[in-house]
Amino acid sequence: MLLRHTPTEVKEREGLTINPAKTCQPIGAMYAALGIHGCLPHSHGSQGCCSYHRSTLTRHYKEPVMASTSSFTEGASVFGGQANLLASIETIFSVYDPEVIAVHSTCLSETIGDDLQQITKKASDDGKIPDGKYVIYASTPSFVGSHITGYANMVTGMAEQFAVSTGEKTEQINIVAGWMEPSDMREIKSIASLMDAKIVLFPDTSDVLDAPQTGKHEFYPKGGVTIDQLRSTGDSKCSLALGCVSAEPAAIALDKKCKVPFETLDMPIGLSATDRFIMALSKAAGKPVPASITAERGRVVDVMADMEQYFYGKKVALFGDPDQIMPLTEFLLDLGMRPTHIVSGTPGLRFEKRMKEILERAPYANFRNGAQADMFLLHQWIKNEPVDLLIGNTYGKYIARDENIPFVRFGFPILDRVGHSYFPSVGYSGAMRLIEKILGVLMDQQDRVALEEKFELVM
Amino acid sequence: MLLRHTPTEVKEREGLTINPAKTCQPIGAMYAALGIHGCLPHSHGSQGCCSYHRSTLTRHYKEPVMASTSSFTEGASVFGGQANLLASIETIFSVYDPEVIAVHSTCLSETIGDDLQQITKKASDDGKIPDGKYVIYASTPSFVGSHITGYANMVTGMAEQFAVSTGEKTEQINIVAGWMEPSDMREIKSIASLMDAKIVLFPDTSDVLDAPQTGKHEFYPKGGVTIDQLRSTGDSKCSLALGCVSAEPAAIALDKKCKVPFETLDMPIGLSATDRFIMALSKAAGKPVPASITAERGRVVDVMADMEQYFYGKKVALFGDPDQIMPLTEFLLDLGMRPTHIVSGTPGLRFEKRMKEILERAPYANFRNGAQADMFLLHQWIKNEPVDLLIGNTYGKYIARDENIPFVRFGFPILDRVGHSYFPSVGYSGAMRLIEKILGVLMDQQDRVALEEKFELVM
Amino acid sequence: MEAKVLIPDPSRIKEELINKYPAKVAKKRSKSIVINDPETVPEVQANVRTVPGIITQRGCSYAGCKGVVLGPTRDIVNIVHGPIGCSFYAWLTRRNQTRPEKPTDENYITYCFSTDMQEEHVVFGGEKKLKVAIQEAYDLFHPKAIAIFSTCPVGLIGDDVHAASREMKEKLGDCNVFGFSCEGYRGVSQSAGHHIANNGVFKHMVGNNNEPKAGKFKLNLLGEYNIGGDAFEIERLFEKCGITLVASFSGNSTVRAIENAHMADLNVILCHRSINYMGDMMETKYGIPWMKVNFVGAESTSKSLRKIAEYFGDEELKARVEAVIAEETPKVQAIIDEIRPRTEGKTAMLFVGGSRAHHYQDLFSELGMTTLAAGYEFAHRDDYEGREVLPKIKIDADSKNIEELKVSADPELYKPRKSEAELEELKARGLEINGYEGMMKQMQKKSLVIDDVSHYESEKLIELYKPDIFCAGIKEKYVVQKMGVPLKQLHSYDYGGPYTGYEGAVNFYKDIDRMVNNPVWKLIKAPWEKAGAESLEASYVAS
Amino acid sequence: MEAKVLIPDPSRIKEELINKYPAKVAKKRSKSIVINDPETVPEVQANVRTVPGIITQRGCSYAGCKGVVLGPTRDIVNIVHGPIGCSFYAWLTRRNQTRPEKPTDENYITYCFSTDMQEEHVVFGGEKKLKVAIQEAYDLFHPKAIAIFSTCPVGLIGDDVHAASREMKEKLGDCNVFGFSCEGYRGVSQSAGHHIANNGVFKHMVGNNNEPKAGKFKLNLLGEYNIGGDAFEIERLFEKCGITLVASFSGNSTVRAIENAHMADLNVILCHRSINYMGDMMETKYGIPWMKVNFVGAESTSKSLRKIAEYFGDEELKARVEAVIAEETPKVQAIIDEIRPRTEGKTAMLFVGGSRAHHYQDLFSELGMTTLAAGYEFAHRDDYEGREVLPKIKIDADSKNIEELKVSADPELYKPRKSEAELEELKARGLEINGYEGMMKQMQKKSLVIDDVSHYESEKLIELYKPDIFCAGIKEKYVVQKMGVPLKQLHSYDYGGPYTGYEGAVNFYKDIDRMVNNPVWKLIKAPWEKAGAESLEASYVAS
Repeated sequence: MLLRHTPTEVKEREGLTINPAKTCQPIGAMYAALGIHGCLPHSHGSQGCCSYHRSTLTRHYKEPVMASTSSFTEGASVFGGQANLLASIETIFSVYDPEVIAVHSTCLSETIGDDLQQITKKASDDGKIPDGKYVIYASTPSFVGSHITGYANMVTGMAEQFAVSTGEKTEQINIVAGWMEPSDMREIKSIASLMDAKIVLFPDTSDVLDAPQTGKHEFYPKGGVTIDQLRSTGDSKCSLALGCVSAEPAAIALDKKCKVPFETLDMPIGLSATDRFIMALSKAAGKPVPASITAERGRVVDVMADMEQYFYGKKVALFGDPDQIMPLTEFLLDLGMRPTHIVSGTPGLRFEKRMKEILERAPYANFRNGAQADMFLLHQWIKNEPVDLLIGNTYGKYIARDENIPFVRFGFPILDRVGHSYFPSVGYSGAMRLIEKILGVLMDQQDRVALEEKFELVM
Repeated sequence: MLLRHTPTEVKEREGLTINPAKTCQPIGAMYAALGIHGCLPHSHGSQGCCSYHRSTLTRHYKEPVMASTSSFTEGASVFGGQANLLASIETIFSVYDPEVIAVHSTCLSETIGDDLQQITKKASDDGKIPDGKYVIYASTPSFVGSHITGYANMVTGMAEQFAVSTGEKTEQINIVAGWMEPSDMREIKSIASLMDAKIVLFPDTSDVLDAPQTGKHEFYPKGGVTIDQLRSTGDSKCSLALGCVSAEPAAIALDKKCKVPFETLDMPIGLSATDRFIMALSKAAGKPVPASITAERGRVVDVMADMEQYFYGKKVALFGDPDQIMPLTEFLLDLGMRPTHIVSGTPGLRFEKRMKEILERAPYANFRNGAQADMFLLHQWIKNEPVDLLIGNTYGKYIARDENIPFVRFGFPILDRVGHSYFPSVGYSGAMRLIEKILGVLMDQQDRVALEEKFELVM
Repeated sequence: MEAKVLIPDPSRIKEELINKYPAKVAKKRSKSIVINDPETVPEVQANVRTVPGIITQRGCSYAGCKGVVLGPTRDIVNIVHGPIGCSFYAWLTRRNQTRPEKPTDENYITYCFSTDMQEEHVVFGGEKKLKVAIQEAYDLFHPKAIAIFSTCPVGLIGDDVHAASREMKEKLGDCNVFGFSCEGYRGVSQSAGHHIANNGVFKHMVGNNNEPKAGKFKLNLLGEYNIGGDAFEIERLFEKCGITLVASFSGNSTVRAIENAHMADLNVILCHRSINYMGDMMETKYGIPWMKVNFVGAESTSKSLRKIAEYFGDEELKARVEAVIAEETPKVQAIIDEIRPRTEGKTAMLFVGGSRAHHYQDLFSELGMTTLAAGYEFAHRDDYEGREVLPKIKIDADSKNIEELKVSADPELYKPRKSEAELEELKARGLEINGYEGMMKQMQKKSLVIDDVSHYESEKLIELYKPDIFCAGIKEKYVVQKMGVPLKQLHSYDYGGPYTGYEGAVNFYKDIDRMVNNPVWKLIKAPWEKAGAESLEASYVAS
Repeated sequence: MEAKVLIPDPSRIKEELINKYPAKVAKKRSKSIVINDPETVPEVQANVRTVPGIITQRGCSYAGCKGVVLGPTRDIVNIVHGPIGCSFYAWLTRRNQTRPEKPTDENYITYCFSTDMQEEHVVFGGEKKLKVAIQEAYDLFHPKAIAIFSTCPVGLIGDDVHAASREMKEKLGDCNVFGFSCEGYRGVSQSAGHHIANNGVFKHMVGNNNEPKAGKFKLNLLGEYNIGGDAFEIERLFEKCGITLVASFSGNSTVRAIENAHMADLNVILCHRSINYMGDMMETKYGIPWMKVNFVGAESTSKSLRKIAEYFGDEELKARVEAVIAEETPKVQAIIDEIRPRTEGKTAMLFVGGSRAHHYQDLFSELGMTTLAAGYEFAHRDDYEGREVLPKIKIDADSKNIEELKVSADPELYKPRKSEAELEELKARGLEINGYEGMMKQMQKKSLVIDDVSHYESEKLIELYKPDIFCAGIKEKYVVQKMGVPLKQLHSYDYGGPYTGYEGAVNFYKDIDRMVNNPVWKLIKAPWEKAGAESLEASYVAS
């Protein structure tokens, strides 16, 4: 047993988090910043943060993840990090020549009270920011929220610091991407294009974190939302925020700053959430839903109907990030499954409220988020009420192996398989992929444990 | 052991085929015919053939497979099937109202010597074929070749019986689809559209055998190549035949009948075969390869490079149909794998010759096709030299379980999983999917058999 | 049985079903579409040719012979003589489960054997290849029995599989080799193949093993093919009751068991259509009476167990059967009580097989569901109307071609298990010995009975009746589901089961509950396709 | 060592590496980029701050302390005191394998423990939460030891983890609780964390267990973290040779073993950088000499085993070591003979860690490959230039902040294992006792030595040298591979290994062969991107 010390009996903890279902803000900010074209994320803290975040993102994407650090030492920690950040800005523009540096803070710089707004203003005043180049920032203290919070904060920073309202509204629709894969962002754009909806998607890590092998390392790959696009978001007719936790704050910021009205939607994972997204996009764009999208939806429902017996009543444990867990839970219910145990380390009332709505269809479900809502607790719940399927990031493999549970990797980070960054989980195509994956592991398990006389050819 | 009686020692057989790696012609003809819009395939034989073919296709696609039968009884078998076919044509047009009936023969009607050309001519002469409606036919004796032969024969029939040369060549390129999935055909069309190449693809089972759930059964779903399109193939500037076994005969027929020059390519499965297809299509269309295709290719190579260690040197056993096996073998070699045992029940010199070329890079490989090249032999080979991976249709699961070999379902029929008809195996997207699938099963196996201290988080 | 739902006027519906057909076809079909009256039991045209061109559910004689009857027995090497397809399609697709006693016991159920006939054999004859194949199979496996199945070309080119089998049987010495002339064109459906199979099994196997079988209450299970493990559940109940199963025809069975079948004292028949020949022949030759039973449905199971106990007339057995019923039924009732509120009043249609369309009505009835229409794929009139109609059935050309074995009492082995008087007494007590009353007497008035339903008729029926569930086979499954109606496969059970006995009943209840109440059926329409979908123009209010 | 490949003019290259930097940065970096001369060994600026904004490979003190040194020991509950991230990122990512003797033995290596510090704790202090966490960990697991690791905010807000640990140790009674002030900002890299970890382990663990250890030749393995199972292979060889491993620091190790380490008679150091402090302190306190060894590379392994035997001076041991070498090396040679023709003449670069960039050069050399450039991520000058340079190293502000333990001979346990004379004799016989000659003396002339290489410099180096393989870590892996050059991870081994000893050498040879000769590198360019791709217009000839 890989997790041999996890007892079945659940005791409330207050001090200790074990096997967390979250990580810290800055990595989210770094990921979001990579979704701006020509951007170098910068970690204002000690070297370790940057190194850890780059490593984790690299393992998940198997792609270059470029980011710099203020390389705090003890001196900087005592006297403040301004000098380090100013020096960083200078070095970065001369050596790496980005369009924009996206600075995020860390628990270190937050604890000592560095004011990023003031420092970047000083950098600008001191002429350290070349003409036509930008430094944006987000405050992302590791001791608040989770990696999802950091993502939301950096995306909000993009909106706040770039969006400009010229007073002339355009036909453009902002789509604020919640934390999703490059493949998902590509799919969102593809759906909008099919619908002939003029959108700007931000951030956008497609063609950044799924760059082709060309024999050349493109320091700034072709993808990412451009600064011009970000500026134009202030004139857009509306925003659709895909995720009430990771995307909505940026939409609110745009509304506040530039009076861009917004609608918040669940991330379009699974059938119903995608339905709502398609409807909302169609309405926002004033364009009918094209037949090809309706047909794609119909193919998903077709498989759901044809394979319903394999889903129905199966108990599922899942863990991960709010904007993914919410629509996924709903999708499991649409599939006739029983989402039985759910944890997410990310705190938040908005999240809790929405989960409560969704779980009205699953009054039996255990759900907890925030403090001590960790994988240790999830594992204990599973020991108390076994499940047929586990869904979550790579760390779930330890529970899956110990408890012999079919396991679908979903969420962040996925460190031991490829595919997530290339094949979308959002939209109807993503729903089909989820169906294939879930069916695959359930059927593999059936094939594995079947008695010889019960081994099925046709399924 | 599910196949407990299979001995390790290989003895040559001459009379008995055990666990075949092929089936018979008519099912291929039925499948091909479903790729014409508004077509009802008709099986000229006893009811069992039609029932078996519909059942097998239905299990593979989990979709309606409509086809009719001449319902031979003993009388018809003795006195000839003309009356049955004439009656069928009459009934079909009045009850099912197709645009075209595509008749294929069976071992029964072939043995008694029914002449489909003559009978359909008689039906026409007798006024049993309504105006603007068609009856086409293909001779598909079950005792010659395999299901692949039947497919090729029906596709050839389409070309021969529909194509018209007006004398004015168009910019259109014919793409003759070898036996592939609806998802694959969709992908071929999508590639051509990206390249702005004007093509007609035939047959085309997309939007036929992957129809959406709409609450209504469309007897003739929206997809399929139209008769007008088929007629127009005679004026096309060239044909690209995707598969020297299942597609080339139709291209040859077009060349013969309408002087449409052709090029035969491997089915675009895997990197190198897709490269050649893209090059050939680009040249034929006179259009450059768009950057998006180059980038998609680059993403495939990227994953191949990043994950090379998991492929390299792994031994693979595979079985299936020639036009899929050939490029797949080449792809395995490109991945650094060792295609070790290969069988296909389909005979043919063209196939053997091309395999010989491909296997120059794998002089160690066991390959056999045609008579007694069955899964029993493959299993025996595996017992003699174990492999790390098995690729083939659903029937491979018995070997996979007995020998504990990771198993990727590929080919026809796949009776126990979904996905093949929705996600392509062709093109770069298909290559990515194959990579994900192969890696997935290899890594699952690694995770399963790893000692606890060797259980990897990152892979 | 009382109508739970209002059934539409069936005569109008019948009209709709046939009015698109050419006149000749309509006339023919109208005889196979009957409005039921359980009192009068109208005649149903059955076991006649399907109209060419009609999309039918039916298969062929080979399918009935090899696929249905011979396939399930685990230790026969079944070689299909013909082109590859026939053997390929029958390879493991029928879910005949089998459980050898020891892991090393013979079990060829996972294998597919074919002579893979090529053009040269069609031209020059395939007997030689067949004999080589038999020899190779023998050399590889040394099986107890090898059976040869003829596919369409075999009969036409004149290969004599029987002669070849005899020759090889002689040559091999310790292996029973026998052939079947079950070419696909024989008869009008699988039914011909059943008959041919019964004849062959009776001729070549039954009676070969005279070893006495221990046990007080010995019977054979006829027409139970152990699809989805059905036979396992019946075996479980027999064992609990102290009933000895001599041979099963042919699910989870062996050559030795079938050869020993004549040592039983009763044949119970499940699938009347496929195996009643065997019951009759064994009665004639060995004096073993047969009884129709039904282990599909909890009530039917109890009834069938009681009938068996009644037949043997042993008080201890009767008591044990009652104890088993008392033990098993409360669990079933608990599930029914939970599920029935969700299924009550719903409707079903069954068009499948040769017995299942009848048996499964019991399960639906237990769920409070009404059968609106039903019919068989390959049945004869007796399956609809009851065996009393047998003398009235006209033998047509297609039936005449199927051999009718001349069976007479075995000079040594014939031993009537019950005297004429005993049989009369049993009948008087309600035991239908050697009889079957058919489906229609148990179906409600005005329900539709349709033989060999066509695809067109199925679609129309669904359109007109909107049933909550439709039962048929794999070819119909996705067609019907496209219409938003769940289809339960009653050949393969949708890869579920078992559905026999008490455990099977529970499985079935749960499956039907799941199917008719699945959330997916409410998701078919996209929101933008629904009436009242909001207008496209959204209005946003800035905060 | 002779140059196998022509090395480009390094001075021009050095120029290229720094000419894009701002002047101050260029000046600083130029001191860390050195053209090697193994004879004169030029000075390398090392262990200095990374320029802010530079993309560096380096991590932090916490990573060195918790991640590298303490992480691998299986039965310590390592609680990270701070926000969640630090603990999350160090969770299982270093592949420190461990194999408990019994399946029920303590093993927390798969767990991640954190106090998950929130804003309120940053504002009001986190000691209370820490103590609750320690109590909860104790209640759940009853471990032998709990270690506390401070992350950045902890020092700044003034939480005293040492006081909290002492208090809880006292309270719990049977659990050793101790803390580390390894905040991420301490020092300039992981190196600070190693030192802090060594101090803590020495203070709180070593010497706690005076149980005598059986065995004639007892040693500790210092600086072997069992990544990919490296320690398993060394353990295998020790066992074969009859050498007793008292404690491993810290791969595949336990609390009890480390507490017992002072009972050994020799410390062998693998990773000089991370653990040499421990060697020195144990020598001073207990009189145990240390020796640098290297088990990476087949020849180095043989040499290291011989050195150990030489140290103990026992003829039987020497003979056994020779026998093991004689048994192991032919298998290795056979593989080398097969592979070397495919790797001979190829080139490598290594920029990684604090010892690996040195050790792995031996393996490349065995493959006939030349190291063009190498450098460490967090080393000090002695790792480059040899320990003789130690007195000359200036202590800067960053180093001064790391506690230097005052160690003196233990009044009871100090026992010099070798007399001064014996040590001198061993040195005279070539055993470098308490010494390490560094990397540069073993690298060829004109090769480049670069400390703390930056991303920019790496890319330039690849551009200019086009090496056949590049060795670094995960952050560099895909960057370098995007350039069409395979990158071998020498932290995680690309999830392969072990690479120590003889079996490890074979693993490495095969992996490098696979990487440099993989067909994929030839597939990078699409056919239409290749020079001479045919023109777009095709011409077809009708048949």
